[in-house]
Amino acid sequence: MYTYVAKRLLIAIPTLLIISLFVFMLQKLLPGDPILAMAGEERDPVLIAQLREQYRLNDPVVYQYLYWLGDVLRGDLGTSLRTNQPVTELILQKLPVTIQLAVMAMIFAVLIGIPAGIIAAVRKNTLLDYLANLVALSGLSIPNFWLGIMLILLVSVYLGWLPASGYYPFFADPLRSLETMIMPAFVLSTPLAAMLMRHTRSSMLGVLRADYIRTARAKGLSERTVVMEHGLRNGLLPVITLSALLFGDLLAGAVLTEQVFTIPGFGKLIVDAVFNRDYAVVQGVVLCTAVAFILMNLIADILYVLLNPRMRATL
Amino acid sequence: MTTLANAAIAPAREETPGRRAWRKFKANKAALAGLCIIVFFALLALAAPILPIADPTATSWSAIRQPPSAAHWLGTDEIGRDLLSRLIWGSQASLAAGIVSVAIAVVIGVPIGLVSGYFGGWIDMLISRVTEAFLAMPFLITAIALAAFLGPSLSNAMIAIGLSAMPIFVRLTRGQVLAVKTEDYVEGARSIGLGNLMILKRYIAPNVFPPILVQATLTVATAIIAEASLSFLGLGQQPPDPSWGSMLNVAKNFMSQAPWMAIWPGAAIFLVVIGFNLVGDGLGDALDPREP
Amino acid sequence: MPEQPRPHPAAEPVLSVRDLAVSFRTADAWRPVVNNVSFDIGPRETVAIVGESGSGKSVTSLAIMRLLAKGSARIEGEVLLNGRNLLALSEERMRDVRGNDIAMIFQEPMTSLNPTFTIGRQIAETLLRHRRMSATQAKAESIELLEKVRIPNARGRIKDYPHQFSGGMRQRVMIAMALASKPQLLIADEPTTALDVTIQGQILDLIKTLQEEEDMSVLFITHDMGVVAEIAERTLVMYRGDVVESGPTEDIFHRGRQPYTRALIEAVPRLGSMSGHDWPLRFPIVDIETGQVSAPTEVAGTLDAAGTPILSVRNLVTRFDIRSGFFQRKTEAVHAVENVSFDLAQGETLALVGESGCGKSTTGRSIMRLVEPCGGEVQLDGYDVLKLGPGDLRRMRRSVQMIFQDPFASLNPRMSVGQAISEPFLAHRLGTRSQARERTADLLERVGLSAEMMRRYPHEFSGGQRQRISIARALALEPKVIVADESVSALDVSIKAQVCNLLLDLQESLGISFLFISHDMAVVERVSHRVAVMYLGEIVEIGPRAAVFGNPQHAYTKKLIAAVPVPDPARRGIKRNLAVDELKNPIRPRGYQPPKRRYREVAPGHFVQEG
Amino acid sequence: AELRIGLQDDPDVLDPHQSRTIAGRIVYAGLCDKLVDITPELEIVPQLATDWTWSEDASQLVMNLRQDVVFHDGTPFNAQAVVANIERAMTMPESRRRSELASVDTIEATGDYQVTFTMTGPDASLLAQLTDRAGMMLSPTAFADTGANFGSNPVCSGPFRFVERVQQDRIVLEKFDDYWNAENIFIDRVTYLPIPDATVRLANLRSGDINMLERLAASDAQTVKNDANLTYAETVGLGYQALYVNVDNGPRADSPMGNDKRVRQAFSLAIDREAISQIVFEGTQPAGNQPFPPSSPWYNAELPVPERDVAAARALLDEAGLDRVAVELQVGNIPVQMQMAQVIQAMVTEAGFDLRLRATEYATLLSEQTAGNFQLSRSDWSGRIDPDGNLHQFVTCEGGINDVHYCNPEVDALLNEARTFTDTPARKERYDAATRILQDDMPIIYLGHQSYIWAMDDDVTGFLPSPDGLIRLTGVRVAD
Ligand SMILES: Nc1ncnc2c1ncn2[C@@H]1O[C@H](COP(=O)(O)OP(=O)(O)OP(=O)(O)O)[C@@H](O)[C@H]1O
Ligand SMILES: Nc1ncnc2c1ncn2[C@@H]1O[C@H](COP(=O)(O)OP(=O)(O)OP(=O)(O)O)[C@@H](O)[C@H]1O
Ligand SMILES: [Mg+2]
Ligand SMILES: [Mg+2]
Repeated sequence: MYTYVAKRLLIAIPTLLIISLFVFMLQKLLPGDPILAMAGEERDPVLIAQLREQYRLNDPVVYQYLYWLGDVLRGDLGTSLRTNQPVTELILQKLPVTIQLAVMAMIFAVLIGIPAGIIAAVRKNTLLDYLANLVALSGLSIPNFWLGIMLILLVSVYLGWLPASGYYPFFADPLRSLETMIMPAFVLSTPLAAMLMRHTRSSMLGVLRADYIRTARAKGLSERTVVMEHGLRNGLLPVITLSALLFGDLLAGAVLTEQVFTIPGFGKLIVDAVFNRDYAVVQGVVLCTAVAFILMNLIADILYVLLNPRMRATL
Repeated sequence: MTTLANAAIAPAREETPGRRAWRKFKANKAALAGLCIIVFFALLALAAPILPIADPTATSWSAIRQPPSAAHWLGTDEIGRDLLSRLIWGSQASLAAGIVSVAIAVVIGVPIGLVSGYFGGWIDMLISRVTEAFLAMPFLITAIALAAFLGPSLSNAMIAIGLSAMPIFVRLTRGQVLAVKTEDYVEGARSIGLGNLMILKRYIAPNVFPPILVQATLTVATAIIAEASLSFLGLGQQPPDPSWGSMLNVAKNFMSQAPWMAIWPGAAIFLVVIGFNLVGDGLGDALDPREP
Repeated sequence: MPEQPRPHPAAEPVLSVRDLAVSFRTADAWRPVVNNVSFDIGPRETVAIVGESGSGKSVTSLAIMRLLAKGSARIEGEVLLNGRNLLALSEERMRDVRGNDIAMIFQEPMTSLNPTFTIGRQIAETLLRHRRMSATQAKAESIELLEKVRIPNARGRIKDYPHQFSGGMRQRVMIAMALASKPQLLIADEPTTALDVTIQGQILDLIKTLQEEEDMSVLFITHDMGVVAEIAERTLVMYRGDVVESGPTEDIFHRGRQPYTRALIEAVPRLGSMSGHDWPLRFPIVDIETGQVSAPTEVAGTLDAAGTPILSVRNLVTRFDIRSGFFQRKTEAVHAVENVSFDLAQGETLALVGESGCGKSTTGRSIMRLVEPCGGEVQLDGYDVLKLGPGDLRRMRRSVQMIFQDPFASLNPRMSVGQAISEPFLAHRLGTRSQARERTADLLERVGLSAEMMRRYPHEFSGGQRQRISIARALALEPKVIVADESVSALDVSIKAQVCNLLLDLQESLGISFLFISHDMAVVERVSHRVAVMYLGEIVEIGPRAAVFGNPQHAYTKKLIAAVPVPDPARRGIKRNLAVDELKNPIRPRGYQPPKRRYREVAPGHFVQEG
Repeated sequence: AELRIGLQDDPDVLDPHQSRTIAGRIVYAGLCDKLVDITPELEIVPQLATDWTWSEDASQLVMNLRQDVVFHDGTPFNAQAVVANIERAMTMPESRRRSELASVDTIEATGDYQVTFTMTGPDASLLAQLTDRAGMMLSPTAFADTGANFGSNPVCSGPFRFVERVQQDRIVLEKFDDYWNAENIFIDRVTYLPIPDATVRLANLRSGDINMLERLAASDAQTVKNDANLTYAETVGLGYQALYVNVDNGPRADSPMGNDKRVRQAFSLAIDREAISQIVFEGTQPAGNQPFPPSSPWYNAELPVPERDVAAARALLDEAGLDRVAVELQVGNIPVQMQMAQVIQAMVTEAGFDLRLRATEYATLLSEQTAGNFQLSRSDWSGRIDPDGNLHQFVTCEGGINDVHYCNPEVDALLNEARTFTDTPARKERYDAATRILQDDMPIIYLGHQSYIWAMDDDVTGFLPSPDGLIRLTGVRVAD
């Protein structure tokens, strides 16, 4: 087990190096001069020259990359060009928000997508199946901002049940924090729920045909036990890997939802940073989400192996 | 002695695999409905130039953000253009974005996944690491960077979306290949002297595709919406030409004043997504000889 | 169907099936699959249902348990358990019957256990469900049950998962699970078909013993008349959904009236029936309509023992590394094939026998270089096989072909059989597509199928037909050698006979040499010229068929021969008392040097390993 | 009482010498006092300075300071502090105020509470510069301490002091009890919440989560006006909306638009500015044709906003010998900008222009514009209080942001001259003359002027809209 984890972490190093290269190249790929965007309306030439020097933009690209990598390895992600705040601090500030949002969204997605997938599989080609599909796919195709704004208008403005937007730190006031997070997490979860539903359905359809399901029925177990225990444990295996991928997307991909609900998370941070060409922030945050993503995948793989005794020997 | 052997078999059905799949597909009402939806929108897209509809870019200062009416069946947008016409013309860009990007993702991703899973070793190591790195990058960031790199145009946006969606197909395919390649029939294929290419093409590929089909039909939705994000960044369909995604983007600002602006393109995306998923399910069943 | 006298007129039957009929929904109509099946099972009685594949045996048993999908299957008639009609029960009540009054064991031990639950949990589940035990009680009881089915170290193993058990042990776990609630009736649906003979012997012994201990009735489903003779008091013969004959097993065996029954019985290979025959002998074939038995003919004159052998194997070694530890160092190796040498002459059949995991398949696969051997030499039709480059290797494969153990798994499910058979022909560029089609049609005819079946898919054929398709595919390249890896083991008797006959026909007409891999001694005796016995990767005895069977020298050879079921009802109740040992694994630490082996020549050409 | 204000963006670094966003300036209105302030009528009035005098030639400025002011950290405010601040703004490498103070040669403390600015040449616009960030006074102790990191904990002398900031979430200020004008401050706490989505910002106001918002979407103006529970406030800003025509910046200037002023005039004539104001901005943003809004004293009334005249435009094109003119317009990808661009596109098409739109995001637009990689570029200028700030650097040959590379010595002469006057009529004369020339050469096609729109719930009273778009909190009350 420990060696497995250690080995996986070792393998992650080349991945991280590739990611660092990607992240760095972003700066070179995107058009637009970061310094101009920073210099302000007047674009003072002295300031511009000074900024170029300060951010080593006059050095050859390779050196820029190596400098940056060296700093990163020393734990220094640089400072935001826009706010002068150290990127590490920025990340620590937003990480709890992002994680809370992602975890809650994932919980919603799992709570909606997996049962829907199971029902659709158990009742394949019945009205219930079509209905589950319809609802799930609408979750995928209704744009997040639309759903978000509709919910705000309905739940906050007309009904006054939940605050319209904003964020409250979880540990300061858990209840209030959850309250503000319910709507965004739900909105964020809808496309994930759809994907989980579709993949759960497809996987369960395969599993329910398996011999051991018949064995379980022959033991006189209730249909519930048969499907929910014998079927689900096996049917969920492929879904675990997928969930990790989706969770990874959540960390950085919640831009529109964060914007609509004004949640200070990673998604908006990254996109704002991209628009402002605040590369230190882009690089730092993407690197951070990449690490989180790799960790999630590791956890998913371990979970997969734990739930799949045939693989346990590899631990 | 053949009397015994023929005892337990179903009545002979003699038809080519293609015709057989089509027959099964036709019998599947849901799949057929899905196909009708897609064909309907595809026809709309193709017929847009000859349909008796308004010019999708013609503005009318006197008819701004009007609700549906006899003159404008679906209403008008923020500068008085006919939404019906824009919806129809927009289907060109949106369907293309959905289909072409997914096609790119599949056509590139699946073979890479096949090679990675089948050959293993350092090729697999390399591909897996790069794929993982790609996956770890936020989808939109990758798409933006690629689109910016390739230059702004609808076709480049499709390439960018396709490439960004590709890694997940690599990963999915690889996982499936690992399972399929231990099957006896793969060894059987080797034993009759087939080369790796043939084995990959004829024995592995057809048996890995069901989850890929599911993912592909889901990705159609992601791609249509991603096109909107890119066009919003000036990297996709350029104004004033419409796409459903960019129509939605604009509608976002008029959610309370002109809700219909969001509803039509939203509904169109929804229908197309449903269509593709139904067709995907039907196709999966129809192509599987084991399904009756 | 004539009414049969009951063997225990005094006792009320435990299960009484009356006019059971089952049909399945097809696209447009209900297709009847089982018609008017009626029978009784008395207390402590064992009733067997036999019949070829697809005759409706499983469907009958599933109908009794009401395990057929509701929407797609229709069940008519009556199933009375102690007088209570199961077909009229609510689903809720029926669940109380399943696993409690009636328990069931299935054919596929490999897939019938849930791979993600410990076996302890899977057994306890029944106890918790039907016997309302506490978790600790259930655990204790599970251990007891595992001990009852002779699982060594039961206490330690309840936390293990199915994949950690061998096939035979899994089947024993299934039995333990079935016994958990002390059912009145055990339905065993081909519980041994997938297992090798020695294990099959153990399982049959076990069921007999447990039946005595637990006072249960058994409904035993099989297609193997040898097994029927060993276990059943009464027998039903099913053919295409109908019970064509039923009665006490002795009657069926000795006085069977239906030609079909006779065909089944004739097809059973009997060990020792070959004494006096010098050459392989075809199985007798019974015409089902008339009941006429065609006299089996010998396959003479194929053997060209004098010429250079077509295949010559010297000191073949194949090992699989087991890696472990952080750096995946090779720490151990499976010595799957160790120092194996033999020759195969033109037109000869050499049988390779041995229990599961002893390295038979690996030997065959090494010869074809489907796995890379670690050492040795293989000369095949002039090729130095182990030294070929990729291109030559592919050409070499025209000379040697393989028929796989599991015909279903070895055919691509998404490829029509026509495509599958013409594939090698086209891959080696032997002709155009239309030539390939002609040839495929020809091959199908030759293996006893019809050319119209070309467009069908593997799952649309019966097991025997699939095996013929595999054979047709192997023949497509006109190979000189065919490695037949357990190619008849999974087939039911009548089909097994047909396939064997087919192989013999082909040998006679084409002069093909066979490396016939099997654990079924009776079949081996019938079809082979020479026999090699493998044990833990090594050949322990090799020699002419008559010598090995007539005068077995090695202890292991003797054990194999003893495990073969004897199709004689008179021997029912006799147990073999086979040791219930686990399969040994030829896993050795890295750097292990196998001992030098010496062989003693017992008779001309008959060698046995010493030591 | 607490006032919660919804901002459109998250301010950048909270150091007046480094910052460059409107959102930042709004926060400074609560946090930092300036030497001088402006009234809604754009009159310059005392704040930290009590009075000032210009030298004859507008090259020296003497200011007297308030004596009852302390910074939030207790540091007293005096001439030394002003000197330190101005020098910081002029010399700190990260400073973005350098160009605003470019004309200052030296600053000296000529008394405990008096400072003297000496200029390199005449520059009457300096006073106006000091009404904004260049004139904001930060605690010298604080910035001596934190240097360029001042923004993470800004210390000024305004009515509120800094409490905390969470990026993209909120900035919290608290009433400063030692404020010199504390009796006119009626709020205890201000929270600025960046809520980028206009619809959501309004929803928050309506659900009571905030009390006030800035930059209401024009499309929501009517809704707010109709809502009895909400108050609407609007004022025309100092800046302008314009199309920049590349006349001489690199090879892309070589186009009919770049080469021939008649084509530019035709383009301008083809645009219905009033219609744009109505369609895109619901009339909230007035049409315009000059760098100053028609309501401004600097507006040249002899050149009123022209009516659309397609025939005249056509005639001009014919005169130039052109049938149809193909031209590309780069425009920011903000929806409103896109909407405006598409409206323009529709309008000029009728006059014979084939206008292609290229949507880019702002960072790209900026660098393309600087690099001359554009034919027409659409961007806004936020505006300066002094007219010089809206004109000089854009059209003078050496102008710092003259991206179109327009160069006309006559205009240079007029605009430089205007700087030397401190009295309005004399300056206006120069500006009028320059405007006339620019209207003819038309390197920049002015379209209209931004307005600032606020919405607040009826708990908020006493708010005075100001053309610089700031939210001044003096006198504002929030009912509990
Ligand atoms: N679920 C089903 N739907 C339709 N037809 C079925 C189904 N299950 C079985 N059949 C058909 O019913 C017939 C009897 O099948 P059954 O499984 O009882 O055979 P069997 O005698 O058990 O054969 P085997 O020895 O191969 O197990 C076969 O023709 C089979 O194709
Ligand atoms: N690819 C492989 N990697 C590791 N071990 C293997 C591999 N293939 C076979 N083995 C091991 O080699 C030994 C011999 O296997 P083989 O398949 O040759 O047995 P067999 O005699 O054909 O048995 P069966 O009758 O069950 O088919 C077994 O212990 C098996 O576990
Ligand atoms: Mg069966
Ligand atoms: Mg084998």
